[in-house]
Amino acid sequence: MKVNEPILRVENITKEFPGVKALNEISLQLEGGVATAIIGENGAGKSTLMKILSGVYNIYEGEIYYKNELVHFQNTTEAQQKGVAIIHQELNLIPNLTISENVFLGREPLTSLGIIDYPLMRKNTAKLLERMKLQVDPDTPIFKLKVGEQQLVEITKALSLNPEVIIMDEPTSAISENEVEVLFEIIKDLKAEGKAIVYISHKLDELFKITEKYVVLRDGKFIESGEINATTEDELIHKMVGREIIISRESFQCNKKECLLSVKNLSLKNLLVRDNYLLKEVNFELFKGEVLGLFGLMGAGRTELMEVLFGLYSSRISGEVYIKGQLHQIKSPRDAMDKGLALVPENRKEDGLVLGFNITKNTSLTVLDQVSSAGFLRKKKDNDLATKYMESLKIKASSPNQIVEKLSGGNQQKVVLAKWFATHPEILMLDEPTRGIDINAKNEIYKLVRKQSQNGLGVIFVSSELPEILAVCDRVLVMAEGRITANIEVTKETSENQILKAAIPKIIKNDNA
Amino acid sequence: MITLKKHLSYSAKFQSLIALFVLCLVLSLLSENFLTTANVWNILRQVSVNICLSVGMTLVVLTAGIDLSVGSILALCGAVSATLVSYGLELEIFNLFVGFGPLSAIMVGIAVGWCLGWFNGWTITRFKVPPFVATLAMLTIARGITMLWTGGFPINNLGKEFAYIGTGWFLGIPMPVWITAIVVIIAVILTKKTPFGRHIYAIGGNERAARLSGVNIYKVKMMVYAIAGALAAVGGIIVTSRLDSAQPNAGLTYELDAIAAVVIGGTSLSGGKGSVMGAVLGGIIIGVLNNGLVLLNVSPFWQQVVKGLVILLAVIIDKAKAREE
Amino acid sequence: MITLKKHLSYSAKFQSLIALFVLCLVLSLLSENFLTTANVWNILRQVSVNICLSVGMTLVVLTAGIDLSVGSILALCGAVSATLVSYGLELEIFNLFVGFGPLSAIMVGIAVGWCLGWFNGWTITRFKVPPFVATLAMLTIARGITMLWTGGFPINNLGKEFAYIGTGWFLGIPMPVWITAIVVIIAVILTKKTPFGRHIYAIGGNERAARLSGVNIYKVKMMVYAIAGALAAVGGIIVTSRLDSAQPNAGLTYELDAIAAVVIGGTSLSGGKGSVMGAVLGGIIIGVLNNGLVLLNVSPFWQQVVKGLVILLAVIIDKAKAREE
Amino acid sequence: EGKQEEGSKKKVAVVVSTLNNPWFVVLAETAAEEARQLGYEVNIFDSQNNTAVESEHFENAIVGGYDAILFNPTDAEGSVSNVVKAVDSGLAVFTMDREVNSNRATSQILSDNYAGTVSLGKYFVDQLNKKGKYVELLGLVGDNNTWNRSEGFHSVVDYYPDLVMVAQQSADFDRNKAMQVMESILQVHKDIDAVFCGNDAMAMGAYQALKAAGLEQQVKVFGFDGADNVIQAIEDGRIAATAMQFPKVMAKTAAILADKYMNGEREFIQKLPVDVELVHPGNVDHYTAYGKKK
Ligand SMILES: Nc1ncnc2c1ncn2[C@@H]1O[C@H](COP(=O)(O)OP(=O)(O)OP(=O)(O)O)[C@@H](O)[C@H]1O
Ligand SMILES: Nc1ncnc2c1ncn2[C@@H]1O[C@H](COP(=O)(O)OP(=O)(O)OP(=O)(O)O)[C@@H](O)[C@H]1O
Ligand SMILES: [Mg+2]
Ligand SMILES: [Mg+2]
Repeated sequence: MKVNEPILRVENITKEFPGVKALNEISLQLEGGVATAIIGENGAGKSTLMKILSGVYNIYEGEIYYKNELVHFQNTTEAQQKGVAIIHQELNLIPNLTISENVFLGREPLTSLGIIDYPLMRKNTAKLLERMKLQVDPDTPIFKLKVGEQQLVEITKALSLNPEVIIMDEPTSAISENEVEVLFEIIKDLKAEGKAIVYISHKLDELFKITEKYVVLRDGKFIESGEINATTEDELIHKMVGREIIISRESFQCNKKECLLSVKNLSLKNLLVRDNYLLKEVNFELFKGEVLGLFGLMGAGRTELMEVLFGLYSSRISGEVYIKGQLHQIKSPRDAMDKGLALVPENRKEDGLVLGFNITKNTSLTVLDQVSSAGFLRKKKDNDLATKYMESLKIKASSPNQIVEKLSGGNQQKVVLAKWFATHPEILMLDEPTRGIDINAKNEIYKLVRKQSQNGLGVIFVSSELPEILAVCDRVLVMAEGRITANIEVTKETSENQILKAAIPKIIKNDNA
Repeated sequence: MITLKKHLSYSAKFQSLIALFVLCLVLSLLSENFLTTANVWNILRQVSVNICLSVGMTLVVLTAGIDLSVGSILALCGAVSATLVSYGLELEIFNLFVGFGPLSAIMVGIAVGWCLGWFNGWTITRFKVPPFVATLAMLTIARGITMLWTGGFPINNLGKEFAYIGTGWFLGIPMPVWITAIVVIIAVILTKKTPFGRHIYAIGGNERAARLSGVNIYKVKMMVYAIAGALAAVGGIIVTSRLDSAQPNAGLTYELDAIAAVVIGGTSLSGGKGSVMGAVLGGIIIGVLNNGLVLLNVSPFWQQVVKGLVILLAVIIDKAKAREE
Repeated sequence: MITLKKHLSYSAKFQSLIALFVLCLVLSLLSENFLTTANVWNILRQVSVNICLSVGMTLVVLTAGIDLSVGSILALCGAVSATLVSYGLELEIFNLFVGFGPLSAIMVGIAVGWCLGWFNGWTITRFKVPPFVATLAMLTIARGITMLWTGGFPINNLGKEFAYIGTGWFLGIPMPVWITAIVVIIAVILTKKTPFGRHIYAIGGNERAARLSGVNIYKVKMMVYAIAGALAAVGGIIVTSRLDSAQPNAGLTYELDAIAAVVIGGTSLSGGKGSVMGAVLGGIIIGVLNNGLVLLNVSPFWQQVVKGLVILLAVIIDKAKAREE
Repeated sequence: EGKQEEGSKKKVAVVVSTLNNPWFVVLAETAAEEARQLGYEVNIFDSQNNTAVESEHFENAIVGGYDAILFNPTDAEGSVSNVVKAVDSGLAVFTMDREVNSNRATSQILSDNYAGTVSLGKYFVDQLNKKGKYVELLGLVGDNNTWNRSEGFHSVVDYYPDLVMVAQQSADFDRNKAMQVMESILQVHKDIDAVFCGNDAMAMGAYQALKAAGLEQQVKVFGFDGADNVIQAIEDGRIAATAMQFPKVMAKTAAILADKYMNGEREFIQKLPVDVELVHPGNVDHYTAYGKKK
């Protein structure tokens, strides 16, 4: 049933940015009814290539043929009209506009009076959301949605163009299992309709589920391509990284003597709904040298829990937090830091980084006293700190002075990690730390986390990916609807279902609050 | 939940309503002359000009821009219309004389405003000049041209018809109020119901995203500044007609009042958030305040102090209200 | 590579250098009196006040704020120092009289400026009042208080020592220039070399991230507005001392000049990007322009037009320059 | 007479073109004070040199139930509509200092800026012995008093070809601006003999600049208004001369006429000129700030 004629053909694409050759003589072709996986490490050039294909960058060398016709998209609109749609790696939504307004932005349906036909727009959006199995009102403003929900809206928006070529740049980085399933269903449909799909993800297992072909990029160069089921995960990793790496869970024992953190009956009011709680009577303990996993479906309340512990919403909480045995009121992030806490937030662009700063300034922002003496900043100390972490975390950038906005998604995430490792915390809270990070870097982070924990660091590791939970954690807490629903010791025998079961909310509510 | 969200954004939109209400309540208790129909019309007539400017300013601010030139454009366009209506236009080169009726003179005035605003938009989009600088430059330039045009002297005796715009009544409502009402209604529809309007919000909310969604940022911005200019001209014509005289230094520092109205109305200067109605309320608050302080016979020096404090208070109340929800 | 980046950020920081250079070149060709030492000191003396304000404004703008109250604070603090130095302070209640020497009077003036600025910061951080509104309120309030304090009359005959600050020379350099130079140097070190400065940029760049990185946003903001207030006071004292008289209407619309200097200097009003040196250059550009137009005896009518056009041109050149790199 | 029992007090509004200049503060406050003396409830309105603001004040005054307006107009023509509005709604309007080109005003107490500058111009000419270079500092370019004064001055001075105006700049009636403009002008013309300023604030500013340049002896400074520190300055020879208008006299007269009106009188002289007197070292001891010594 597959119609294997190339819809889009790319020849010798080269793209340079000041200081980096992001793409170097890349050629590939996309066939209808086929999902092609583009894989590569952070900074390999995947997003850049996709931005060229979708008209975001219109300055490049090389040719693009759309259905054997030479094209050079000047802007995204041209690409869309041709039939190339992209789901960007970073969200591109207008916070204060509603879902339907965002989905149809720039293509609003009009009534005979020349004003927007809201009923129609709403109806169409609702249909699309239906297809995405996303139960929210089309009139909800975007800023009220969680990261995951926003990602789904992005996908909806791309589909609403019903394009011939659909580029998905890490669409699953922010959404959890069941949404992924929905997405895969949709991709299958699209393939059946003979559309060409580009699928970028660092979650290799997904590629084997949903794609037929793969293309490997490394340092902006084309490495090789082929049939996905003619290869294995390890081979792919090898091709991406250029060397062997083994992801193994060596068994480790942390002796639960010293209790670093103990939370008693912690509750958090919901601002938006009277006597509704985002967190309800949360109780748990974190021990010295322990890596505590925190699993849950999207919207379980994990981020809120982390943020509360880090001193946000201090006015809306009840319950006690004991750090090393004594009771503490944590009023602000500063407070939390002084007490040895660190939080790598879920949303690196909004909460993690000052995008206009370079790597150096972002890294030292948490520890300016460390890099200054006599009250004055010391440039050398500042740079050394950054360079040190760029090496240890393998951050790919032209120099410590590179503006983080210009870094690839994954490298940005590493900078966030760097600035928190720099504070030498006793309790490290990681909210989805491996989101958008390549397999190699993930492994680095796992190793780092383990190493730090061996030296007595207590880690809370929030993740929506069971494999990595099982890979790094000694123990896993499962959350659903703001409650802790399970507390499971991780051993060789621990099964994914066991954890998943606890994560499923008891009563499936239809509103998202 | 959904209704709640609606409610939230609603009360956010009409933030300053409470403040206004409280203000009026207090004033009507303190002075029996405040809540008279005469005074209500009086206030509305007085705020009409500022509201015209504020509406234009809202559009600009929603795109995360700013327009400091409205005051000067107001003066220039007022002067142009006045000259045309009272002297007509003389083109030496073709030794040709063109007479103007009030309406055509007004049209020209508004056209001039549109063009000046368009020029603002052009420098801002074409040369990436920060709106603050571009419009600040226009502030000086337009004022200078006004001086050159008028030689520093007012232009007077503009005739009955022209005066009607500013001083006349229609169906028991003052003309300026009519004009402003129409402007506001159009602006509300424009911002809330048309793609153009949504694009304004989109640009202010996330310019990059708007561009990637295929919004023609340049066109929208040009339009917005042009409209602001045209509305400034409308204001200028109202002022001129009310005084039956075009003052070369009319509209000095009006830009501040206009921006104040916009911000008090809950529109954020970083763009994307806010509404035309908000600006209207903001404008009315300022007008009511000015009027009230006079009725209460507060001495001019104290007036400034009180005015500042009240505005501060008004906004604080709103914020508190907004937060508690 | 790195050198290139350095070069870029450098030329970005000193954007307006080219514009200034061109301007000076043209003027020195048009008037032989322009490039004389006398006139250079003259220009520097004249821009000193605006630069004091601009430096404070830069800090505020870097945090994505704005301060409209500097002009009024300038007037009030000038008046306060002047009264103290010429009349001293009389406290009826304790029937007690305190005399002030110039220095102590100045100290008090600056302290007042600091407190007013601190109040701005307080309303902005504590009550989440938008900076524009908070400082606009302060603009009216401080002006009102000045009028009440002086009764609308200037305060004259402030004595030799006090006059020295504004009119004296030290090591062949005018005092106002010394003062401004010191202010600028401190500000540069503060912004570039201290954690506080880094925090200012961080807040402007991404407030949430800064907060989550343990930056005490409130403290930093309060400080910034307080500093702006104190520097306004310094400006006020310079003006007062130069005129040997405190004018109740001093500093009207100075806030616009200050912001203009900041923005022409390449600092973005959305915060996080820019530099003190930029503002200094911006201030000098404006000063040179004013001076040049008078030297060339351009008619007052044309001056405004020319001024506007030149500023526009200056920024356009920079932008073009910046883009091509 | 003019005394009413509390509560039913009649109300008088003092609408003044600006309070950013001490001269007008005196005008406004004297008028207000006098009216209070006569037993009226008084309020001062500041038009901020803006005729639109002025018309708002008039509307508010009409609504606020005032009975008379002591009025210092922002503009001879622009203020006409305001006067008419007020008179039509039964208020009495007495203008002070500046004229309104309308016969509807109840009475106008005027000081003739033009005539004042003419006499000042004459004095200027023979102080310079009909020859020399001078600089003129104008007031606000958009203000018609600026031009009245300038024209009055030039109507005399321009008859003398040897009196050359080397620079004419605006300093917005502002002391600081005047100083800065003067400083810059002195960069080009160090050899001037005199400066004519549109008001006393600018005169003092110009003097400050000359002093800084060490030219205060050589250059004669002429002002206009009769502000206190200028009278002082003329006494100790820093300023050459100024034209004294009599704000206090005008204000008092206006208040008294208003009181007459309240007590039923309706016949008033349309225009009541209060002439502007030249103040120079020769006669300065007869004068004090804003008026004559008693
Ligand atoms: N606008 C830009 N200016 C300068 N360099 C850039 C810019 N955008 C990307 N780069 C550089 O180009 C290279 C490729 O970036 P790209 O975002 O395509 O990587 P990626 O494959 O998408 O990585 P990730 O998997 O982390 O998203 C990186 O080295 C990045 O630093
Ligand atoms: N601004 C908001 N508007 C509406 N609901 C919200 C908002 N913020 C949080 N919530 C609700 O609070 C709960 C917790 O959300 P949160 O994102 O912390 O969960 P999470 O497990 O961290 O999800 P994710 O896996 O996306 O991080 C969810 O039910 C979410 O819908
Ligand atoms: Mg990418
Ligand atoms: Mg989360």
